[in-house]
Amino acid sequence: MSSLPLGHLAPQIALVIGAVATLLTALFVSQERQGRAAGVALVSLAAAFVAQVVLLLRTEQMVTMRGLWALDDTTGIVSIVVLLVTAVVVVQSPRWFATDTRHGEVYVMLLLGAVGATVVAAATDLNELVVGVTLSSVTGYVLAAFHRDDDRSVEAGMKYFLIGGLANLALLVGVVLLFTGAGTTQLAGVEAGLVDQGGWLLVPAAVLVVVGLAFKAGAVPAHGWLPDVAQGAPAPSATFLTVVPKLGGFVALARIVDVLPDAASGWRPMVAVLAVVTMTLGNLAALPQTDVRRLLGWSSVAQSGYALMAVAAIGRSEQALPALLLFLAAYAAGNVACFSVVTALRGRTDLEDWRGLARRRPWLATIMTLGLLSLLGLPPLAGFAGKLALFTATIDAGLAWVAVAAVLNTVVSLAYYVRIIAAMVAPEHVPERVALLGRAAVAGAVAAGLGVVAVGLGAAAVLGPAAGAELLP
Amino acid sequence: MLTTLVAVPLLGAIVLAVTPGWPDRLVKRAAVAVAAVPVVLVAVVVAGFELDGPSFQFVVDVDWIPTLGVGWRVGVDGISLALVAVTAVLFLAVIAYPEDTRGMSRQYHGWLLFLEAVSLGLFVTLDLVVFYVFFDLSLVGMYFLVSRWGHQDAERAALKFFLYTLLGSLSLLLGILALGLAMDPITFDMRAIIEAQPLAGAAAAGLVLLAVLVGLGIKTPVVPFHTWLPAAHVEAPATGSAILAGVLLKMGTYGLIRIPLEMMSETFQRYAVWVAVVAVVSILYGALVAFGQDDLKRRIAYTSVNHMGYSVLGIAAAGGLLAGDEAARALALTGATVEMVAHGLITGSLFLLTGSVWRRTQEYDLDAYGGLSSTVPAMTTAMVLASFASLGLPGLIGFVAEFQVFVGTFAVYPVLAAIGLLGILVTAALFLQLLQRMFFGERTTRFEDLTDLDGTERTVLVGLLGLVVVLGVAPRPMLDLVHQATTLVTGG
Amino acid sequence: MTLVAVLVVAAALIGVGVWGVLSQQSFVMVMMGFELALNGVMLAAAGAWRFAAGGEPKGQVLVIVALFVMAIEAAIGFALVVAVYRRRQADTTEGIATMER
Amino acid sequence: MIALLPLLPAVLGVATWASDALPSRRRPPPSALGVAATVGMLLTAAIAALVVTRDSTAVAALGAGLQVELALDPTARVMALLVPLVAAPVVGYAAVHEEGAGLPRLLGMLQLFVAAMLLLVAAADLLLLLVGWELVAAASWGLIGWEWRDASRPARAAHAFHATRAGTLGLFVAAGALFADTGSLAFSSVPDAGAGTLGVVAAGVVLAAVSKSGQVPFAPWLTSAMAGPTPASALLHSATMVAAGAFALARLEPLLAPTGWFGPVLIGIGLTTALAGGIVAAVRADAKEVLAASTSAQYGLMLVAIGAGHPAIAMLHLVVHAVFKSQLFLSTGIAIEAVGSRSLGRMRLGGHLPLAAWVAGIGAAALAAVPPLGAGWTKEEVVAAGAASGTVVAVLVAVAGGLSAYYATRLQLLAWGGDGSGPRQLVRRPRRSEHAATIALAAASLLAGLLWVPSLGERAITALGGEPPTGHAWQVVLSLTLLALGGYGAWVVQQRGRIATVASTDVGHVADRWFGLRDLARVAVADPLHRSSAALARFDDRIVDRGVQLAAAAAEGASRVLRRTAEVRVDAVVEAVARATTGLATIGAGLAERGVDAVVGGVAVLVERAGDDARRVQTGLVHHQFTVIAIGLAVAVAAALVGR
Repeated sequence: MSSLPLGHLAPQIALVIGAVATLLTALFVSQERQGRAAGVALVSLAAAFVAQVVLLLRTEQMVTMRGLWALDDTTGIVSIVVLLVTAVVVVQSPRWFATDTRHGEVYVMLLLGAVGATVVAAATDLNELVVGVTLSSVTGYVLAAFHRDDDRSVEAGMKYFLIGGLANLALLVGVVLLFTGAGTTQLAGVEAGLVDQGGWLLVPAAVLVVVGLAFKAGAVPAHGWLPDVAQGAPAPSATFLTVVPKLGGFVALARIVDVLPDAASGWRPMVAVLAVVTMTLGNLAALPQTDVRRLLGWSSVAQSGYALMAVAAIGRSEQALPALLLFLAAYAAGNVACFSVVTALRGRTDLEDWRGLARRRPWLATIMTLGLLSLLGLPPLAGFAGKLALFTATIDAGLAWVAVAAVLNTVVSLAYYVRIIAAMVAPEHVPERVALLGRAAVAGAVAAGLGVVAVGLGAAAVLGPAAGAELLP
Repeated sequence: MLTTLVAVPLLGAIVLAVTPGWPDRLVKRAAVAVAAVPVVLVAVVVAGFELDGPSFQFVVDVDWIPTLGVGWRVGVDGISLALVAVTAVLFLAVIAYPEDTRGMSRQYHGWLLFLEAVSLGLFVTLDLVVFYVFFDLSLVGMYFLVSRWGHQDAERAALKFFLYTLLGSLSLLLGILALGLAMDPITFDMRAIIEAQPLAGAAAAGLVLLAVLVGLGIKTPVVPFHTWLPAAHVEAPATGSAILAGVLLKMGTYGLIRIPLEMMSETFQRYAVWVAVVAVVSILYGALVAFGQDDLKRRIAYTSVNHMGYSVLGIAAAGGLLAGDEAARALALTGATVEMVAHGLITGSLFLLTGSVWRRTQEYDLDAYGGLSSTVPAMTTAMVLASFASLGLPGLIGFVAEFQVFVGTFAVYPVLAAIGLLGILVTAALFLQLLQRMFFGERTTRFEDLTDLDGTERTVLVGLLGLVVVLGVAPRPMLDLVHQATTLVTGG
Repeated sequence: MTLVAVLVVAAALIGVGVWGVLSQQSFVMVMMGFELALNGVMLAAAGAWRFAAGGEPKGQVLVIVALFVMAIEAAIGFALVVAVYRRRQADTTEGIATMER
Repeated sequence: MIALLPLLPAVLGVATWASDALPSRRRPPPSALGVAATVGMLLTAAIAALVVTRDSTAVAALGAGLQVELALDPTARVMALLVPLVAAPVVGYAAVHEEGAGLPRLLGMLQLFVAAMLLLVAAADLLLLLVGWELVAAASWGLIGWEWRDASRPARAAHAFHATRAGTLGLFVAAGALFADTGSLAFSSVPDAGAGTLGVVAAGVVLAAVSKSGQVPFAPWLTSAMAGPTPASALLHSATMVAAGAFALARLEPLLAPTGWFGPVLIGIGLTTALAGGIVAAVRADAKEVLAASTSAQYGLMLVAIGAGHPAIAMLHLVVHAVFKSQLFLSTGIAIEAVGSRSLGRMRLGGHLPLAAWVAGIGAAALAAVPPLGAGWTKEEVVAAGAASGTVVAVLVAVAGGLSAYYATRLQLLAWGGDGSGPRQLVRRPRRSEHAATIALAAASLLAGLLWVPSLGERAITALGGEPPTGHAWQVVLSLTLLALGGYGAWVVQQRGRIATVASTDVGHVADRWFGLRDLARVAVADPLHRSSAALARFDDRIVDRGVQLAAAAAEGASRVLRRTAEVRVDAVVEAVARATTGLATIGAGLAERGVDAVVGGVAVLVERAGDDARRVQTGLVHHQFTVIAIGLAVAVAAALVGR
């Protein structure tokens, strides 16, 4: 028994300490100074970021913490994305929550949520996975319902909670089944322990675990919370919740299915089917939406479907993991760009209110357009690089039919993404004045917009390490 | 060199996008100046091009996404160089041509320059993924151009165009990925793929070819994938139509040469005859439907289907055999390429002319006109010349192309070539009738006081139609340039 | 006492709980369903630890984790119920369907 | 050197035309233009003479493995000299005859016309032949439609262009076949071609030539070409457009004869046209159209000679025909201007214009092939040539000769008859230069009479690379008898005052309309083309696009359904699907109407239905999510079990 190398958890530790500090700040500063908590949170995020980068560059990939923690580049990349997204949200939050009493706790929840996501992503032990999932879920419920005196906010939180409850239950049952079959909760052991197991156990176990994590990933069948949260939750929370939990969820999903015997458990076709259903449902449901935030919510359901393609290709194509990571990064950039613009526009959400926006707020309109086109997958933006890698991996894994479905879905999705763009550039009618949420919020949006372009052009920078990334154990 | 060719208009577009407050005339001047640069660069490249040199010249190769074998690879052979040249020229003409910019001169010229960068990039790149990137971006540029500066129902037409062609380009993407994945290690370098012919004899080769053909067929377009074309053309601003017909359609046929013909020659050869049949159908169908149109712009739009049909027919003939008849197949391919150049110049001029007509009369219905040639002699002369060029009169570039296509195809598919010939009969009929209805006969009182082409319009049209005549009378330099590539492609 | 017997009981508990979740309309009853099902999960985990995993300590951890999840969800759940009720006097799922468009 | 042959008139033509663009005060007067044009044509003739004597040729690589060649064989030499020599008086005449704004355009196009023809003549390969062929057609389009303000003229110009372009397709096919077989387009490579290829080439050339030379079934375009100004018609019928067909056949006959069917086919077509054209000419009431029909007939005789293996004779007939036909057109032009109408019924100008009448008489006599005019001799030679391939041919040719005698006499009597039944006074008296032009040409056809001198005639034929046919006395007797009969018949009818100035009888009507050939062209080609194109256009709008629109509609409908199912209790799913199908059904039912409406209609149905449904499903939302999760689990299990 070697001593625990705490250094490997430096980012998470930094975040937790930061959360405590933020909480104390929020407790002791006056209502109008709550914004300062954001500063504290940012500091801890920065510290965690530095630590994470160092870990990514300096240490070789391994399973640490006595088999609990995957210190591989997969964890590193995802954690970095999580930290960046959280930072943007934190930057945008102060003005938005200014009216809520004691909103300093928002930052605590954000930080802990980020920790939860990274734990989910790094978990190589089913127990730890459940802990991480619970942590990120619980913080999520709070963030969604934070506007305690707003119908939609609490409603979104409640729905999120109820669906999450059932999904986590499914996950737990699945975990127990796996434990029953394999006799251990360590993924490495699970792989070894399940070889002699028959289908009677494997199939339900695989199904339950996948469906349980589908809740985190925002995929069918546990996708129902996404549109409501996107529409009802406070805009910054929506930004956070539509992205960060997903990042962890998909990596965890990849880690688990990777150790499941795919022939016996049939998880690959299952995931493929879920992928197709998810993207189709998301796109078709998004088509007729007239509420921009809800539309984006459905679109992020569809995006989960695309990401599942990579999961389905895990183990069949060495392109799959890099594709997943690149696509997640691209999705994060695009989605955050869109939501941060919505936030910067004080949550303007009815499509009618977006008509002629390009004349009044050309820069925000441009960022929104970039974000949407990136989600659509148009070159040279992030989304294109992501989809390119995805299609490559899927075809490489012999799942060409999924790729074809994705293509058709992309065409459908164009219809609603363009509706927003068309509304913004509509020449005839120009709104008299468009209120903004202050410089910080705009800055956040701009950062996200740059991210969209950077990930697209610098796809190599993401794919480079991603290609070397391993999926431990 | 080629990279600057792409970069200059792109930078121009960006500058125009981020610098508000310029007066419109200054914006126009700047745009024209920027658009003139590629023309000069192309001239330099043509001058430095060695006819007996390697297939691709002026090659630059930089990695972009090395793990996927994607890189910024540029280079030109005779075929692409010809297309690059016509693209540069046409964009200069279009940007210089007057158009109602609805008070958004900056954005309008910005998008045009963006489109120019994209089109040039597509023709010079040697990387399939980058090819696809530009293929897609061309849609974006054209979407904004049509939806913001188009006519009444532009929004819908633009969306239809975008949806339809995006479907095409994505289906193309699947094919491209299959090609790249078949390489080991995975790469999208055109030269490598042409060298390796990765899918030769593979089981899925047929499906891949189908995906690629559908993608390119929608863009070209060939019957029955052409239905987006008339809608887009009718609603687009005239300059947009000129670009759409003059440059964007060529992306389809150019891709047809690069990917199926060069990279999957063995598979393509098996199905070439069907491609040829589709081409002949497009030729006749396009001509007949065009003849049935009473709307000036729709009529010209459908002739594009007909002319692209010639090009596709030539390409199919070139790929129809793996060996034998090299001379004839090279001739057919040269013809197909020249047809692209010719169609670019001719249809570009025709659409610009329709723009001049529209700005003066807001009327596309042919029956509304008549006897114009007394009021607008210059416009008449230009229209007559362009029409005769389009119906393939010898001494004009259109004939050079069509003659080579048919004579070359005859060696491979004599019957199809003979049937396709009927197309040039219908084209003649529809253009002569067009001239007759607009410019001859009784003069309609409605357009008594029509003003003739102004100085700019004259200069631009003289430039374009001048090329049509010069290249028609003395095609040798162009033919030698194109032939350098086509002989290599057809193994002649 | 065999693994099967334990699992059967656990399955029964889970089934009852899920049935409650699906059938009941009141938040509180739905949450009770969760709790019940989680009890089943814990029982199954314990049984698996004892019979299948041969006393592997991680089994105990799993039981504790389930307990922890149960507790946290109950806490946050009731907080939300209170919030919803304060805001709109709704204590059943029918009450929260304003956003569905 | 030889390149100058087409180049010079082309440059002159462009220059003349361009003078139209000059400001009015700096614009040269018509007379100057006319003189310049005439001189230009004579210069061209001089160059032609030089080329012929020097026997210069030129070869140029066109790139892409194609090369073009200019060279003159004996046949072409004659044409090269003939074209500019005939053109010279015609352009001079045009300058004074057609005053008005468009004159520079007219003269310019006439010279371009000549240039195109000379290119065609000098061509030594199919590509250049094709180029010249099309350019000639284009020039004639411009000339026939010269007076574009009258809408009918551009239409007739288009008729001519289409008719001849249909033939041009033949040249395309010929070129394609030759290149596919021998890899070259030069005439010289035809002998290397296989039998099959040779057949295709021959067929293509024949098709092209027949259409160009106004033979059956393409003949009617010639008469509609009469819409053009008189000088244009004169040139078009004598030495340029129409001549191209016969010339091409004559030049290629040695190469194509081996097919075997080449000769008989030409004889057949030629005789048919000679007789049919003769009858048409005999009943037409429009002076110019009489001449047009006679042109078809005369070219029919040339085809017979070529088919019989005597291209040399055909060329000689072409030459003399060019001379007298151009003169006849110019004379008729004088008559038309004098009475301001083209109808033969209103002329009878002998009293007013005796000189013109006499000059026209010479032309008419030549048309009737009266000895001792050159035309007479060449016709006799044609008869003799025809006899070689069958007595019946000779007889029919003789009959055709009789017909020509009839219509020539009829024309002369009606147009220039001496009795006082003519108009009171003339609309416009002819100018001196117009007389000069006609007289010059008439003198030329008189001069051609020298061909009757045996040694000269024989030498002419041998000079053209042919050998004289062996004629028999009976042929001469027969044809001269028929000739006399024809002329006398016309005279008699006229004496009885029953000579038709309008087609009176039914036969007349039928003949007047080219025996229904023109209607045939309309019914069989033009109308179907228009109808099918219109129908296709509708089809394209309504049906082809339908697939896309339906797909769009389906996606839209499905989206609404699925949006419900995502948030609806399960039984609602069933209803929703049902609704979707009904919705799509209504769209399908809307196939007749425009697709847009269909989409809107279908969507409308769905929206409305979905609306009240939305109210019904507001209850227990979260439970729908639970249900969805349960369904999802089931689906997942199924997928897993099926997939593994």
